[in-house]
Amino acid sequence: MNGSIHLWPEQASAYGSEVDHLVFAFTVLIVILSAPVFILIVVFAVKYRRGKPANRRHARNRNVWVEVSWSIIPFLALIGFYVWASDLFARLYHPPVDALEINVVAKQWMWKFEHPQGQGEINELHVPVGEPVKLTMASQDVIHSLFIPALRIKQDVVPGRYTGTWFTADKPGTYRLTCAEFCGADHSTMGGSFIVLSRADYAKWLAQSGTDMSLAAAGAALFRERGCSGCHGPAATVHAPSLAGLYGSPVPLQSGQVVIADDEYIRDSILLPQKQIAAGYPPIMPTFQNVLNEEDVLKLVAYIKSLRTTEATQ
Amino acid sequence: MAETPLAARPPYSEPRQQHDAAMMGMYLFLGSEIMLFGGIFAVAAVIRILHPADIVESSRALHYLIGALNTGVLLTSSFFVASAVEATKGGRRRAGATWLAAAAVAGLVFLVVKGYEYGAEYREGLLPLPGADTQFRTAPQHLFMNLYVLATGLHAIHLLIGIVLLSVLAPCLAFGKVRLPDRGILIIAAALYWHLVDVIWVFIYPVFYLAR
Amino acid sequence: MTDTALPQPESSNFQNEGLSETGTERVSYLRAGHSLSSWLLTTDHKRIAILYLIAVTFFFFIGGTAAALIRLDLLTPQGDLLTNEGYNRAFTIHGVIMVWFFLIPSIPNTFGNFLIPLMIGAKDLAFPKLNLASWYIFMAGGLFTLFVLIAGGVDTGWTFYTPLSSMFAHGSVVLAAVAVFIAGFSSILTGLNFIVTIHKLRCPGMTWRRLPLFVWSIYATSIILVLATPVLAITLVLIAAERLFGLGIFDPALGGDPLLYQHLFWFYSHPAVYIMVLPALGVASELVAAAARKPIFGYQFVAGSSIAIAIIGFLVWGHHMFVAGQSMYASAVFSFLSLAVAVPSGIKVYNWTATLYKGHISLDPPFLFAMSFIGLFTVGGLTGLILAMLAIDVHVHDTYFVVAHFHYIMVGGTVSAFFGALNYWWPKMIGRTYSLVWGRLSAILIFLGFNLTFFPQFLLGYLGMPRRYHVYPPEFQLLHVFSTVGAGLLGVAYVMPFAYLYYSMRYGTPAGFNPWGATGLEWTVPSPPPKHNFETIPVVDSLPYQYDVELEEDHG
Amino acid sequence: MKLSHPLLLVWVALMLLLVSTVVASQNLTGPFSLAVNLTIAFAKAALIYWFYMHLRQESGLARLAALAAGGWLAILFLFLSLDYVTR
Repeated sequence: MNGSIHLWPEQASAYGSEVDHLVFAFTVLIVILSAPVFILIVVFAVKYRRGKPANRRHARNRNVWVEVSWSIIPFLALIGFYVWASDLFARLYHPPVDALEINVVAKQWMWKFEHPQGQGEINELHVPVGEPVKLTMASQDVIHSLFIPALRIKQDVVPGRYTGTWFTADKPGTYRLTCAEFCGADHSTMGGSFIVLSRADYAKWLAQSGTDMSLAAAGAALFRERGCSGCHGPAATVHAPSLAGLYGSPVPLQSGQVVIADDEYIRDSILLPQKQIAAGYPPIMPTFQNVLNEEDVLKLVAYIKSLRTTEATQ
Repeated sequence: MAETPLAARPPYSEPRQQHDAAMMGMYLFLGSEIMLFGGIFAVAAVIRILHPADIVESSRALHYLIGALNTGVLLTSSFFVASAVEATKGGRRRAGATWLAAAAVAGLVFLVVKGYEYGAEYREGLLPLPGADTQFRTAPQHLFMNLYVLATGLHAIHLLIGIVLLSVLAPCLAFGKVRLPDRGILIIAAALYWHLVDVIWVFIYPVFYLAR
Repeated sequence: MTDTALPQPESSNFQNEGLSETGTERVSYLRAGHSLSSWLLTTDHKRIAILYLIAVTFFFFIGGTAAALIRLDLLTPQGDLLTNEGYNRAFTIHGVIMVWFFLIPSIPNTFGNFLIPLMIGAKDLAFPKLNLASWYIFMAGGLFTLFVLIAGGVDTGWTFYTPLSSMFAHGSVVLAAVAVFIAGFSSILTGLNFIVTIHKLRCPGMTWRRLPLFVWSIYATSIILVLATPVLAITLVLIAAERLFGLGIFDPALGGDPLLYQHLFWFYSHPAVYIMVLPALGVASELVAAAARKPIFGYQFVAGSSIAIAIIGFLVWGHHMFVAGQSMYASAVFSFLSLAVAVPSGIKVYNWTATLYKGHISLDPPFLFAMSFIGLFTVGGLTGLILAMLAIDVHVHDTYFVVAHFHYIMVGGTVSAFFGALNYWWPKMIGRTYSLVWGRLSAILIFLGFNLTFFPQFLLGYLGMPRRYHVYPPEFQLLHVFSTVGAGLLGVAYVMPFAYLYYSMRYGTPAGFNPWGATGLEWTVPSPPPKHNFETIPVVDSLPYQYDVELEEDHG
Repeated sequence: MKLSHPLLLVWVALMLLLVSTVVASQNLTGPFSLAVNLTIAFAKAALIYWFYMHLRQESGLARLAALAAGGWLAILFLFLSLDYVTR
């Protein structure tokens, strides 16, 4: 048995400490709200115990104003905390644009992480300290949930779409990383380490974990291999939209809507091509549902994203 | 006491109370049926939000005129059943039984037409049966047809129960097995069930056949 | 028959009434037939209540055995007792049995069945045969479920999340879905029966403002039973169909959405939490008034809050999905509405506390259970608020914090209220008194054992121990050991009431009409009540809980 | 077999609604078509409930019991679409 007893989890980000502050403050509120109940029950049970003489003359058995006030006042206090908590929460949905993008693929029962330059790792996630990191997550089978207690963040990884979260770790060290959504027989073993390195160490680690090519380059290879370039390439005869500069730009759809081409849009266009048909193009693209796995799709997305930057520099 | 026609059974003290309780119980039961089908409609709503174009394309492939015919048949059967209740309330056993039988026949007509429609859909490759040649190109279109079969199938099961119910009650009513007026509640309750099955179809029809 | 001689020399009132049988000899419902068929074919709501009591007790111990297995296994970080698969099956058995076959039917189907006609002055429920039928459906569903869970094995957890359940799990998911589906019908029929009974069979003078608060809470519960359970039924049908035929509704590769399952499931299962706890709140209201010998403070607010909880309970299911990939805006709305549930719950707790003020407080077993209920329910409710806070939920979601929270509500709340009700109405049901000393002892032990079991789990959860973990990091072991020790104590304490109550059936002294000196129509009939409850239908002419109190002059 | 006129009138109205929903669906598209067709479905359901299912004669209480499910279903649809539309 491990002798030391921990009562508070380690904490490795500014966001995490803000969550802790919220928890502390909120705990104070609920103690204030509940202490009278606990204390008074005991006091009354002693003071007015049956058979014990006491002054029991009291007012009528209802008082609307008292009742309204003890329902409304705690609620108003709660609303303040609601705003605080929701504001913190909303931040998780707005990663900084310059964040380091790491792809996560979950499958029964392992985590795969892919860094932009192509370094992949399993059940370990190395990140640089002080730099925002954005995770784009996909699941190969069931719902998983990436949980890093030291960062106080958790996000389910849902098959069929991308979910994401982001963080800035500010304390080098090794922390726990686990799956929090029940995912089958070996759910409890699906975890590993979350390792925060200094920038220099991170660069060293990247260099050590040598790789043939970056994600975008791997995507480009797939793009040719799987025949995407036959239609979407510059020399194609088929009437298919060009993908250069697509990422992040608005796409008018056949239905009249306009959507922004984000990761999710590109993913759906590959796997469920009929879902959102670009205006002016016939719906002839076949689905790649059974051909590509989530890692392949993420590579293709990385490649199409990289076309944005090449476009911009030209 | 028990011999008088309008006696309340325990735990009731008066017939009106017993009647009201039965009606209320029946309405609540029907409410639970609405929630049951509500789950399917919720799924239909969600896949429509997720894949609007696919759903419209699948829906266009359905035989909306056969659907319209069947809607007409069911609405007419509802009229028959309502007339049966009216006749029963007036103590006219033969008329009531005839209306009930007519409604049951209309229900059968619905099922026959539906069966014919399923057959036509099978031949056209619309039904998502294993091994069937499917004419749909995308997964969501398939999904829509799956849901269509589930919804119409569940509805058909409900209708079948209704047909059995009416077929049993009609002779009972005709030959005096149902004591009037106090046991007339049986006819009223069965009629309520029938109407509800009808109402559910009234929503199935536009949601599945008329998505445009 | 109310006994209002105050103050009492002893806190126990058991000796008061003795064998006061009035005038005509009427056969009690227990003696109205002794054959097995007189029980199995009965339409008497009281006998059906006893049948339910036996059934839910059976399921309680089955679910409890699974819980014991889980706690023993978690003594060591490597989980040496069970395999991963075995552990998953154990917590699935625990969850499914406890939720659908103990918590949901426990108070409504036993005490609701027994007490509602007595409390509103009726001879029986509105549809007695339907009532018996729903017991059989319940038993069929329950035994089938038990068979499937033990013989077939299901390892999805009681939540059956897709696509794990629909595509990946190996166990008998389809059969389990069918079994729970069957049991659902029992819920619907029981709820329907209660609603109609409460509307149509109240005795003359029993207006809505004179209804006992227990009846109000069962009414609110029944609304949820009738309107939410069918959604569970169709969801289970979809799961089974998905697994058998691959419909694709929850399969993203076929255009479906796994989160849709969670929406449909929690649309039922969150209100189901209120199915489990609302009856307990009703029991607590009855017990607090009887304990203090005072009218409930703010009757209207307490009654209205039950209805408010039932309605708002339907608007908050999305708080189970804050990290599931639900829209951020939906999460914000659900979070806000979840806070709103705190208002009616808070009203109840504060009003109970105010009821105790200047009362004549008895510390007999049922009242000890009631007070521990208030404490544990308060902790459970307030930690629920912590979970409703978006940013905090992101951290503690799916951890032991959640496990601790809902056990405070379900076990600390509902099970305490169940034992409170059992101790309070036992003399009425069986007509015998039991040992107050043993009763007090078990109430105290349950309270202590419970807190020792579940309080450490709050800490574990915030530390980051995910739920449904068979193998866990060694640094969490100490808190797990505390929890297991507490569970052992709790297990022993849970057996005690059944032992002394069983003993009382043989050796207890006759209870008399009204051993606690309480108000309410159920205490005006003999214990145990005769077959048709009331010789003549009573007429009510006053508000409930009219205990003698010393009022100050009303200044207006 | 004497025809009861109010019931017959309701039947005629239902048939007219059926024709109009078919016509509408062939001429409208998109959300507007859905809205019109659902409105017509609700109108039909209302006629059946009000006349055929005796809500006209029942007390307010029974009406509430009959319609409660509709209200609860509206909750389900409202919050479901809240999630899916804003996701």
